[in-house]
Amino acid sequence: MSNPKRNISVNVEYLTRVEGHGNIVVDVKNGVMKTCELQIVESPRFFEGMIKGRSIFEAQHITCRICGICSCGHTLASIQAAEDAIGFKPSKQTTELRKFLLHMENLDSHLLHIYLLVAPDLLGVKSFVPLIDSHNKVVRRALRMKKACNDVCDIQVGRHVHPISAIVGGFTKLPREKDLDAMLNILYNMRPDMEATVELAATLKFPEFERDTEYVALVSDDPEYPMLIGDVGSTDGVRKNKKEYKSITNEFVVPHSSAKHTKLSRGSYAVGALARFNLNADKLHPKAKEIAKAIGLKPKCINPYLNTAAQLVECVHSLEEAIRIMEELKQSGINYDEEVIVGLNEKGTIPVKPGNGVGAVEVPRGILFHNYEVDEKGIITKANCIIPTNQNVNNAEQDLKKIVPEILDKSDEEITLLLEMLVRAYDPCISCSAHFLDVKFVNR
Amino acid sequence: MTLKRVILKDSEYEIKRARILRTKQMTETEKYFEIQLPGGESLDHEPGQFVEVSLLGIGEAPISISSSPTKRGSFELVVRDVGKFTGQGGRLTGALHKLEAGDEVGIRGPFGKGFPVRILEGNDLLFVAAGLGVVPLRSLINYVIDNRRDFGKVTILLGCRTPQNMLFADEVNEWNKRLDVNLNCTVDKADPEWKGNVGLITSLIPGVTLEPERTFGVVVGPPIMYKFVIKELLKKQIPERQILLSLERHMKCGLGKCGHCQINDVYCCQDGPVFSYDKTKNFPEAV
Amino acid sequence: MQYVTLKKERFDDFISRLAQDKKVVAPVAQDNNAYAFEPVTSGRQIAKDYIPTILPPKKYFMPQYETLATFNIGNGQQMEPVVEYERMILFGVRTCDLAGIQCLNMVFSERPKDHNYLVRKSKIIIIGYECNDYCDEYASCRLVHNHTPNGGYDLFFTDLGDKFIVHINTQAGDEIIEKTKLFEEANEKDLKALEALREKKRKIFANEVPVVHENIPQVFEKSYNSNIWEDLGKKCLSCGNCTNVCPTCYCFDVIDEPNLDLKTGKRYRRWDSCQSETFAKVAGGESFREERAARQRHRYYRKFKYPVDKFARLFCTGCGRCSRTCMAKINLKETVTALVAEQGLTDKKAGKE
Amino acid sequence: MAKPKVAFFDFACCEGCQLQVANMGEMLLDVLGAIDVVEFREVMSEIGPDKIDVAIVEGSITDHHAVERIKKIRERASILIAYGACACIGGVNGMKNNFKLDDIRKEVYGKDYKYFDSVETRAVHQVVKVDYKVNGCPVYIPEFVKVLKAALAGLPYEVPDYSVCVECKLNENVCMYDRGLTCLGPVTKAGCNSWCINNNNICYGCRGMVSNPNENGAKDVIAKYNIPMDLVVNKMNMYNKCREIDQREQPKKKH
Ligand SMILES: Cc1cc2nc3c(=O)[nH]c(=O)nc-3n(C[C@H](O)[C@H](O)[C@H](O)COP(=O)(O)OP(=O)(O)OC[C@H]3O[C@@H](n4cnc5c(N)ncnc54)[C@H](O)[C@@H]3O)c2cc1C
Ligand code: SF4
Ligand code: SF4
Ligand code: SF4
Repeated sequence: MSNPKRNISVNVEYLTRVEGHGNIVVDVKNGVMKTCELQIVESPRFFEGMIKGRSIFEAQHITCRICGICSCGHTLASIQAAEDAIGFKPSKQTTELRKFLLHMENLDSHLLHIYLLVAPDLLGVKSFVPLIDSHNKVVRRALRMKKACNDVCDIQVGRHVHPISAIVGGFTKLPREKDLDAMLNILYNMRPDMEATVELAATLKFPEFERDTEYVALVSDDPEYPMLIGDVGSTDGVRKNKKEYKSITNEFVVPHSSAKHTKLSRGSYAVGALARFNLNADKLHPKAKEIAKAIGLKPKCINPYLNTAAQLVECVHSLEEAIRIMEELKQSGINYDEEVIVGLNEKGTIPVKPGNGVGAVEVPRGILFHNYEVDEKGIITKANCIIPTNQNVNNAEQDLKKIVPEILDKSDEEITLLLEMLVRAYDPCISCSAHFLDVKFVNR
Repeated sequence: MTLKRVILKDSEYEIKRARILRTKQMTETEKYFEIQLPGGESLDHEPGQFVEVSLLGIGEAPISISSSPTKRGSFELVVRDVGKFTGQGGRLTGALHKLEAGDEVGIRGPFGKGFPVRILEGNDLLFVAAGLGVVPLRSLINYVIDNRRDFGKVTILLGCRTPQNMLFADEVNEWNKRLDVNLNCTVDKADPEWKGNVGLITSLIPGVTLEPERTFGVVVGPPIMYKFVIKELLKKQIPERQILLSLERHMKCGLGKCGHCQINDVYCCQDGPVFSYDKTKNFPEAV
Repeated sequence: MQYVTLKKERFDDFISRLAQDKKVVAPVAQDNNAYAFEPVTSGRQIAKDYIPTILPPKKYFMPQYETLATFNIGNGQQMEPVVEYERMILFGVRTCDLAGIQCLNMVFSERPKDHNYLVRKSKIIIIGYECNDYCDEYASCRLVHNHTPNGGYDLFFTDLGDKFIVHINTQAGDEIIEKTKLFEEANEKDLKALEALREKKRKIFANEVPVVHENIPQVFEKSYNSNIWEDLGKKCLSCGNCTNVCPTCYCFDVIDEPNLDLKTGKRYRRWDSCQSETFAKVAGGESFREERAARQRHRYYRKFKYPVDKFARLFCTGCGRCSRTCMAKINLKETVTALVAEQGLTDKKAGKE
Repeated sequence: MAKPKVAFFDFACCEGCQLQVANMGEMLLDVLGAIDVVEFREVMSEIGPDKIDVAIVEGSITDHHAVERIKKIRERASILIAYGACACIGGVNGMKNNFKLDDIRKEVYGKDYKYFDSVETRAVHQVVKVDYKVNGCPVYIPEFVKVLKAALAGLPYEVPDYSVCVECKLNENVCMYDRGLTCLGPVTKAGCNSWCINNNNICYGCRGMVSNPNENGAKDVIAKYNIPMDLVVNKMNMYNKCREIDQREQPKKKH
């Protein structure tokens, strides 16, 4: 290190190009790190409190408003928790359609992240806006692909942001013959754009940095890359039922920040595309495997910047899997008798009973837990949501702590950028993080 | 099998591209416009009629023609900026206020039934106008003045909120100077220079001497005023049939179709805006 | 008078042949016993027994959103009036809806003429369809004499069991018959069967409101200040459903929509409703029908009173849509029955032969 | 003419409405051709200048810091557009106002609750003046484009003051009441093209209530369909809880 006695103070207020509000605070005096924090300043929104006293059939409608980016994921985790609580088993068709929806969201969110949020960093510009002129074709492709995902979601569930027709029990509207064709058509047309995306991504250079950590994601015994259903597993060999989510996340309060952190077998763990890849790479669609090989991504990969690369691999996987599911549904034909009627179960079509249910779903940023306790009328008495970004903050902070001493020889701007990029690589979705707040901020 | 879109030659919605010759900010909320149709074409209107004024991309609104048909080559409008006046809306009127001489507006019309000048001929006339009411009434007043011989006694009663709000003050002065016109003004709130009356316009009516059987009362003003003025005119024994009103309604097409201006079974835009009281008294929705 | 017949097994063929060179729209089943006019390509897609569709066929004659002109103000107030139309065949129009179209025809051909409507109308071929029995309890078509056809169609289908008997009313209708080559001349028996059916209908259909048809205007002449309007006002949510679904409601708003360049764009009209609070509001803030009661009354008067004076015709077709669609359960038959009773004009035998 | 400087800001919300912008697809480039985006934290690192022409504000105001921040934004911006249900009517964040503040803080944060600043949820217009509203949760893109055009042209935009039923009928949906379900369509402002009902769900009122809903009539209707009132009240409060603040404060305000 060329300048070991340096003082640096990085204070990135309002971390940009992430969903939600976050700050990075780094304070190095005489080469010694005093502070290194990732603070979340999103004002608390109290979702868990707000849904108390509400019907289990409304929960998904409200909790999907935790985050607009992964609102399909929240919807599905919420539905899963609700159905688990009242002991309702969704049909095979419903399950397949839900998996399809998850894939669409995964694809949509990853594309947004890769193109609009990460690419500007790697291409050395401040946002995608300058790219409109310098890389017009790329921007157009990004918007086109994003729109395609969106259009598919529009057809399937009414819209991507806050899906309308996915509810407890199934779907209020099932795709008609012409809808299936329309969705497949859009997906087929996406393939060339996906190839171009992969080509482009292969040229991007990610910073080199490694830190070994524990990766957590859904695991299962079947050959499917688990997104919707499975146990919770880790690269340190843990495997538990989702019902034990509290003993997986082990939320705790740290002295320097009141933001709740999580840990499992060691100091911190990571969730998200890279975690899923590290645990389930062998179950990816062959085309996705090919891409991983081509860009040299192998499990277990411990460079957090490469989460973006794992997202790229997942994009290919999700597109191909979505196509497979839709083709199969088209072939078997949709059973329209399964359309469910909405309303606060006004018609009482789905029997309720008291219970405690957990939903654990892989959303773009990692594993998402919803947990509801409901009474005999199906009214929520207690709720808890643990969001992927919650689980990643501690790990990202550990990464920051390791990387800062390694890059002290760089200029302030470079350091700031590398740190921002590191946090952005996690694709943090801070607006979700119902459990976070920078306390110092409040007391100021 | 798809929707075809073709040009419609005889559309009633076609506008004429008219040019603003002159503008004048009359009060904070009212602006005057002198407008010329393409090639100086005559608008050919009756006093009391209105035109639909358009700014494409913004909208269209009915505006009374304020000038007399005796004025040739151009016509005049006065527009109140509704947004400024009421604090909300005012899409088109606000945009009109931004225009100056040389700008274009779209014109359709004239529309509606104006004042029945033929019937008024030979009779005494009592004009009652409050607020913006003087704008449409002016078209008739000036027509009458330009053909003064054809009419009997002419009395004009004007009311507005403050002296500053008086529209066409210069012209009102001219009317006032004429020997063949009796004019009386009142304001709701006076300032030190004001020498006229203070109070509601209804208070001026008892003082007017008239021969009811040969007098036509012509009333234009804000909706709330009608009820009270009509009462006073009836007290003066003016026959219901001889009380003329110009009514304002929400209006869109001007063609008697869109339904907005309907008052019971009449369409204000085609059957009005001028009605005689013996008719409107049967329309509970009229005043 | 010219009648032909079409065997039921040929019906499918008939529709597909029509659909080969023109758009064909017909009632298609939605769920919950609701129907809507939608494009079809074969007879199988058409609902068999259908009650009046959610929206009446007026949606093709005066679309919900209809461009009146396009403009470009890059160089002054330049506009081009346009008409948008689509050639189509409207199949399965009930007699109430035929009457509805006739009402609109009157309104829009009255001077000043509405050429947008008239052009569009001239491109639509209408095939009517007879009701052999009541659709449901909301209909009041007998009251307004619309339970049997009164013209307004090119062809008119009546179901005679194993075949349809079809009345050819216009040249355009005749051309369809010629072109599709699926029809046979109607014989004596067919005509007798039609006569028998109409006879039977005379027994089934009876005035749904116990009042003599000719007395209806009189009822409304006297009911302006009835308390019944207040009752409706209390119930009404002003959602506008009753006017949107009514085949003879045609009020509209005119709106400009510029494109993003703020230079070009279009002027269009969209259905409006007298039930909406802003409908009769003027710039000063006054609304001339501020009370819901007054707005409901206005709607009824626009069906039963004002058009009678103007066009000598009732503008309620008896289709029952407004009652069917009202979540507050404001029911036209009940309202009129109550008004009739209030005026002492109840006649239990009215319309019953 | 220089392109107007437009900045996006977010407060307590899910940011889904901002995402809707990205969901426009290539049409976004047309929009970006008409405006100059100078600040948009979610997708840009740039910080805009002191004076901006249009501020597009997402989210509701839920803590002291936010109150100060929105006031500063108002000072910077010539035109302020409230964007999405959270900003326009308080949205789901308003449900917080169903509870005592301390209770809900304790519920979520346990003994540490005091660290978590929170004030009664407010819509943006309940704190600073708002020039335009784009209602909805999430916003309906065609309406956003409409409002943007109005703002750029300096024209007023009125959110439709008629009910969602109007659009619902035009879409020929089978009415939810016919299925025996409550739907907030009749009391909710249109403009979303009856999005939810088109997808066989009911309307939850995310666009805010029409200015003069017939509340008694609505209650009668609900009673007619045998729907428990508390469920309906819950539903009404899902997005529209902050309406109480308007009702409480309106008499005090001049306009
Ligand atoms: C026969 C007639 C003659 C008129 N003459 C004049 C005149 O000489 N000078 C003048 O300044 N104004 C006149 N008006 C009123 C003028 O038409 C309205 O002020 C204008 O339409 C408001 O349009 P806007 O786009 O500015 O307001 P908007 O933004 O459209 O709306 C503001 C308010 O006006 C109401 N409104 C909309 N359209 C009309 C309408 N056509 N008539 C009345 N209220 C409406 C709306 O309901 C809303 O409450 C006349 C109206 C009529 C019917
Ligand atoms: S008023 Fe009602 S019954 Fe009569 S035509 Fe209209 S919708 Fe049909
Ligand atoms: S479904 Fe809802 S929005 Fe649609 S008409 Fe019925 S009440 Fe209105
Ligand atoms: S239907 Fe209702 S809840 Fe759905 S988007 Fe429209 S206003 Fe919002």
